[in-house]
Amino acid sequence: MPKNFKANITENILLNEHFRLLNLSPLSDIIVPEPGQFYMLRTGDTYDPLLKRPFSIFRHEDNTLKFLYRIRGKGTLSLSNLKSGDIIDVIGPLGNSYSAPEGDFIAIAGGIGIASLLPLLRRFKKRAYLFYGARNKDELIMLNEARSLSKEIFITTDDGSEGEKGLITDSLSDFLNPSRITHYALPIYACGPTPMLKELSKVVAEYPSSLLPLNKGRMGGVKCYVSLEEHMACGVGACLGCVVKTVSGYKRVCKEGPVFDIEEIVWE
Amino acid sequence: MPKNFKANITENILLNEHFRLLNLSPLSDIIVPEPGQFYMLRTGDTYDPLLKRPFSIFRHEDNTLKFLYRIRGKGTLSLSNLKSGDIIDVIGPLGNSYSAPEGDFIAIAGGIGIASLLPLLRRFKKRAYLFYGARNKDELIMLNEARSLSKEIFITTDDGSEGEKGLITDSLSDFLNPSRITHYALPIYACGPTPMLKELSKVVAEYPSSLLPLNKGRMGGVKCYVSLEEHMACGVGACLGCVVKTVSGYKRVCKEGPVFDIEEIVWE
Amino acid sequence: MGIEKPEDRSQKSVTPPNPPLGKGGHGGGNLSVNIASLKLKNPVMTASGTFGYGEEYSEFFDLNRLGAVVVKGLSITPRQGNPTPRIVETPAGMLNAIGLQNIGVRAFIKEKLPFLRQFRTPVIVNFFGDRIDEYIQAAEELSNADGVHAIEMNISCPNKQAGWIVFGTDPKIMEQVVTAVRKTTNLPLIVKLSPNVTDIGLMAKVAENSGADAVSLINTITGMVVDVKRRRPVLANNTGGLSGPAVRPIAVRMVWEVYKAVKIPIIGMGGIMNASDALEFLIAGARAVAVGTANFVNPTATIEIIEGMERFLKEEGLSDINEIIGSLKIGS
Amino acid sequence: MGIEKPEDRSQKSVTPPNPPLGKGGHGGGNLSVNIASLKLKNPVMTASGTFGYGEEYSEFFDLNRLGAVVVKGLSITPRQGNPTPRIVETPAGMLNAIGLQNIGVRAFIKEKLPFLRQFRTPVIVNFFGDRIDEYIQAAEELSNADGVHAIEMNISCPNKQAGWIVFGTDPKIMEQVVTAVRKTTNLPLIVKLSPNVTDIGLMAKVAENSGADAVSLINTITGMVVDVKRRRPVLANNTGGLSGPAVRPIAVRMVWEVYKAVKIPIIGMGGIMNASDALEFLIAGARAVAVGTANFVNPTATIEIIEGMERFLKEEGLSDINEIIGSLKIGS
Ligand SMILES: Cc1cc2nc3c(=O)[nH]c(=O)nc-3n(C[C@H](O)[C@H](O)[C@H](O)COP(=O)(O)OP(=O)(O)OC[C@H]3O[C@@H](n4cnc5c(N)ncnc54)[C@H](O)[C@@H]3O)c2cc1C
Ligand SMILES: Cc1cc2nc3c(=O)[nH]c(=O)nc-3n(C[C@H](O)[C@H](O)[C@H](O)COP(=O)(O)OP(=O)(O)OC[C@H]3O[C@@H](n4cnc5c(N)ncnc54)[C@H](O)[C@@H]3O)c2cc1C
Ligand SMILES: Cc1cc2nc3c(=O)[nH]c(=O)nc-3n(C[C@H](O)[C@H](O)[C@H](O)COP(=O)(O)O)c2cc1C
Ligand SMILES: Cc1cc2nc3c(=O)[nH]c(=O)nc-3n(C[C@H](O)[C@H](O)[C@H](O)COP(=O)(O)O)c2cc1C
Ligand code: FES
Ligand code: FES
Repeated sequence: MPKNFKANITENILLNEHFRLLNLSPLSDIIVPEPGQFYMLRTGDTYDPLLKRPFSIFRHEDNTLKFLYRIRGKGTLSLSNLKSGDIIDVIGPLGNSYSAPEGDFIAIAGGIGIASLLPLLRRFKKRAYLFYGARNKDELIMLNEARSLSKEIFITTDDGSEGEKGLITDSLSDFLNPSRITHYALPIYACGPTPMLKELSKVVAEYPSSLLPLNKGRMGGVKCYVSLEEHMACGVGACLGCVVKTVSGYKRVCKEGPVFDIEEIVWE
Repeated sequence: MPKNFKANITENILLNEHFRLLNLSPLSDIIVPEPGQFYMLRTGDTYDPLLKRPFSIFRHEDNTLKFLYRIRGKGTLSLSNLKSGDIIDVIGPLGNSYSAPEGDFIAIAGGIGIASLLPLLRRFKKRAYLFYGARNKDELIMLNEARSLSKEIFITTDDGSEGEKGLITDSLSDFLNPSRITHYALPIYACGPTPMLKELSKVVAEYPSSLLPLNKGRMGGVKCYVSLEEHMACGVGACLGCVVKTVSGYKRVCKEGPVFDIEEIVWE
Repeated sequence: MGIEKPEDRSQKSVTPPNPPLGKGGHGGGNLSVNIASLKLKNPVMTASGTFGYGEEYSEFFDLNRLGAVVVKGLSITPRQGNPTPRIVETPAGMLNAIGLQNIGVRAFIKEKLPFLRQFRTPVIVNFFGDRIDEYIQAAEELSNADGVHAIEMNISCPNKQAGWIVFGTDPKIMEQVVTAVRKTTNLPLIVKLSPNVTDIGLMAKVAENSGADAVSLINTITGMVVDVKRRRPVLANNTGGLSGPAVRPIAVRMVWEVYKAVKIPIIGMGGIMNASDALEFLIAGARAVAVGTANFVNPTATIEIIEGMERFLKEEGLSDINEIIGSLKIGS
Repeated sequence: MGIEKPEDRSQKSVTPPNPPLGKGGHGGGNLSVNIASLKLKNPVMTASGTFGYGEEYSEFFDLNRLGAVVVKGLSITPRQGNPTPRIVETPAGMLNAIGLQNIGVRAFIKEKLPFLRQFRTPVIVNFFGDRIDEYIQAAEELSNADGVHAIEMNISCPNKQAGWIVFGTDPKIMEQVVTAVRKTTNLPLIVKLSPNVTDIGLMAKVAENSGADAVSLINTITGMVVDVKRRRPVLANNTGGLSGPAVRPIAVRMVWEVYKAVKIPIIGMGGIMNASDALEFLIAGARAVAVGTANFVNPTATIEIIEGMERFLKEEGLSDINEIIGSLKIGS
């Protein structure tokens, strides 16, 4: 089962102005993806755009691969123009995946980051405290499914059009308040824009390790995994284009990641 | 009424494996095209393919511009992927047109050259002796309409799958036989591949001018107009990319042409 | 921190030899820039060879809206140019080998210039020669013509060479020809640089030292496409010049290198398709831009670029396009 | 008429230092070519820096099928490379500024070479240094390693320079470094040329005269993309190297120029995406080709190119790929 294959587009559904759901039916046998893994998708037939684009697996069922994507630039625009019956080239599944949480856990999704986290929530139903933030109500895509899969959901929007107004990391800080001591022993899984993850690293680092039930000598003591984004060319570890600075040097987001222990990352 | 405008694709019909009919509904007022004129069509949204491609007007009715095209390479393939509702950029009508024949005339279409000649046949119904040649039966596109518009039709295919087997110019030579003296005073309008037109120039030149009713001192005496093809970049006369060698130097196919008096052309 | 701005990079002269050419944008922000003594109402011109002598595109928009019109390269005697095919499309670009077909300086002055004189837009005449005396003669006759506002020396055309001499790739030969032309003209003299060189900053410096008032870049990059079936180059001329979006990153880099090397204004070009592309060049240090291949794809590309610049100024809260010229911040 | 074929362009030696590496195509036609003493089962290799150390793409196809594997550029001491962003897409191309991140020659020999030794495919090791002695040291250690079949000197990387010295753009410095490396190795020595030069034929000639067994070209062309909103280059390194289909016409032209200038074999690359593109290079004079950016777009691009070459031979009724190398007909 080679990792590159052709797939038939069965649907490319417009969810709203910004988001689409792409359903692919692979034309050959594929490897079953794990939550957190991603695929490189070719977005058109010509050399402009040239490179494939990375997208997290959003769902795999009935031999269909589903991707939730946001139209951002040239590549995603080109992808959005493809229609049912078109064939595209795909590489995947790629990268590592979220490690399985032992009990309850915290999930933090910033915007389209929800696409990467929902497979985890689906696998471990009703075990996640989900923090879901977006610019506004319209951008809280797949909110119903997210809600139904979570143990508890905390919503924030930049403009307050749904949930709390403000930063997702602020509402996490509240939640991790030392008085609710059980919560901050929970592992955290996060996916979202880099500024959010950077902010998260501060929240995590701030927690006085002495307060933790089991201090494993970790910074702040909270176990936190983040899924990172970088510009990618190959997606398979060959070009060294997608590296991130870690405490042990540059690592490839597409190969050693996309999921990293937050402690490893050197934020710049 | 600027010559560049956007148009809505209303249909992009697959006629058979090789040919499509594109119907455009311009989004602003346009100039009415004459038979023999052409348009530059953008075939996609990205920079690959980059340049617009030239296509003869095949039909203009009910404020719809129709183009008959053959899928050849990257640009026409890209065009064939566009669908109803897509908007494309268009420049035209461009170039000169076929001069109006006074009475009956001869029309010579090689393959997709029929696209350029049909508007002439439609305007001067049942006045053309049409010579229509193609590789095989399947490539004799729009044969029924061509037949119905002609006074008489002569078909040749390379493989003999329809009409005579052989070259269109051979069957023209027969037709222009000195014993049928009225025929070779008729003006000729031709559109097709360059080798065919070059061959045509020989047929035309061979006719002994002494046999002609009215010898105007012309080479061979037969008035013959050919629509030429050249690689084009601008289509409007600015780049000098599309020139053809004439007895009075290089001329631009997109501006002084595409229709030229065959006597003018220096065949190479 | 931005690149240090050499002190006298601003225009050499502020007295235009021609009457002021109309106000800048309508968007409120100022779009006018100066190229030596030439005042342009906006920084957008056409690239030589892609706009004929202006007539063709005047069917599509009012030429008064352009910063300047740059016409097809002229030589003192007419040229018939190369056989066909002269053009071939490449990924996100095209090769051309027109072979400098042109009607000659005198026919231009007599037949084409009167048309261009109708507009309030400066006319920049691109010219070339096979020998230095041909350059001199062309420059002289153009300088005496009414309605030529600046001249642009094409020393970089890869299609035509005088024997083995390529004016634009050898610093010494370039110095000779620019110095010679400088002596024959009082018009603003723009030297158009070839990108087919190791060090374009050096070439720009030579042009500056030889008396150029401005440099323009890039001309096309020499390329070839092979017809695999026929085992022949697709172009009758074998090679041609690459232009279009494919070359843009190279062109932007070269403009930046030249900006660091010289004080005279730069006219940037190479693959500009829209306002954002044009702004890349201005930020990298170009005082004005020229639009070439984009005209073929979209006859009103220049106008859309001007409008896009106006919108950009508004969105960014800037009042003058000159604020962004050379504003590139490097390092971290 | 074709280009005149210099008399001793054919391989210098016919005795391979390694056992013969399997038969050519299955299509019947012979695909094998020789690069100096190196016998390749087909003319398709990977381009340095686009194929890691071979491990990643071995998940996608059998590396035994390749003409050769060329690995990511190595230096004697490991490098951590540039900060991010390191890549940005451009029209029909991409810029990269990886900054020559690599694990170093010794770690490569210890950790990566054993994996590559499993295959019957020659391994060509790309290497570089900041100073001549670093080149020498890397070449020496690589020459002593078991399983390195040829070495490719990267003197053309636009991202790293020793002070202001760019080895690959100054003929004198290039002569020094190539001569020095030539003395230290008996392996086939390939010199990889920079396209950022005025006269690539001259640079190839210098490489040949300094003892290179072959030249490879083109490396990437220096380019820049500006983030208009932030007024900064998109790449952390400011500039990067342009690769992909956008540069192909330039690369083909350069291969043809080099073919006219030297007798040693040429490895052509730059924007090769499919068999037809690869054939353009062979016809223009390349003895073999390398596939770079295409791997990213299509991990099995190399294999499809090999198969396409087999089909081409059959369709054209040719029995040997060597018949088409340098077969370009020019003029009319
Ligand atoms: C592991 C991973 C998983 C992802 N999963 C999803 C997902 O499930 N749904 C979704 O909508 N998006 C996802 N993204 C982001 C998605 O890849 C980008 O939105 C997309 O590549 C943008 O392409 P574009 O051409 O539309 O935008 P461009 O116009 O190219 O750029 C817009 C922005 O997208 C980013 N970008 C551009 N090219 C790349 C590239 N090759 N790699 C990474 N980022 C790039 C840049 O930051 C740029 O500012 C993921 C990214 C990564 C790395
Ligand atoms: C005035 C004129 C009218 C035409 N009318 C029609 C028509 O009504 N229907 C139709 O099917 N075709 C018509 N053509 C031909 C049509 O323009 C080409 O088939 C088309 O441009 C091929 O583009 P491509 O990208 O698919 O092919 P490519 O892969 O680019 O090339 C295939 C072949 O098409 C030719 N070609 C490529 N680009 C151009 C170009 N810019 N200009 C001219 N020829 C080119 C070349 O000879 C090439 O060998 C006309 C051409 C001209 C000049
Ligand atoms: C068809 C064509 C003809 C050209 N003719 C000339 C010319 O006569 N003189 C000149 O200096 N540059 C000429 N150029 C180069 C352009 O002026 C410009 O430098 C180049 O095309 C890069 O810009 P672009 O990518 O926007 O086209 C020509 C370019 C094209 C495409
Ligand atoms: C991401 C990347 C990394 C590269 N690293 C190297 C390198 O380490 N050494 C080298 O000589 N060339 C390097 N190159 C250049 C390629 O080997 C090749 O010369 C160039 O990309 C042109 O070929 P292409 O268009 O097929 O990619 C690199 C290219 C890319 C895209
Ligand atoms: S994208 Fe190439 S190494 Fe990660
Ligand atoms: S296509 Fe540009 S002049 Fe005819």
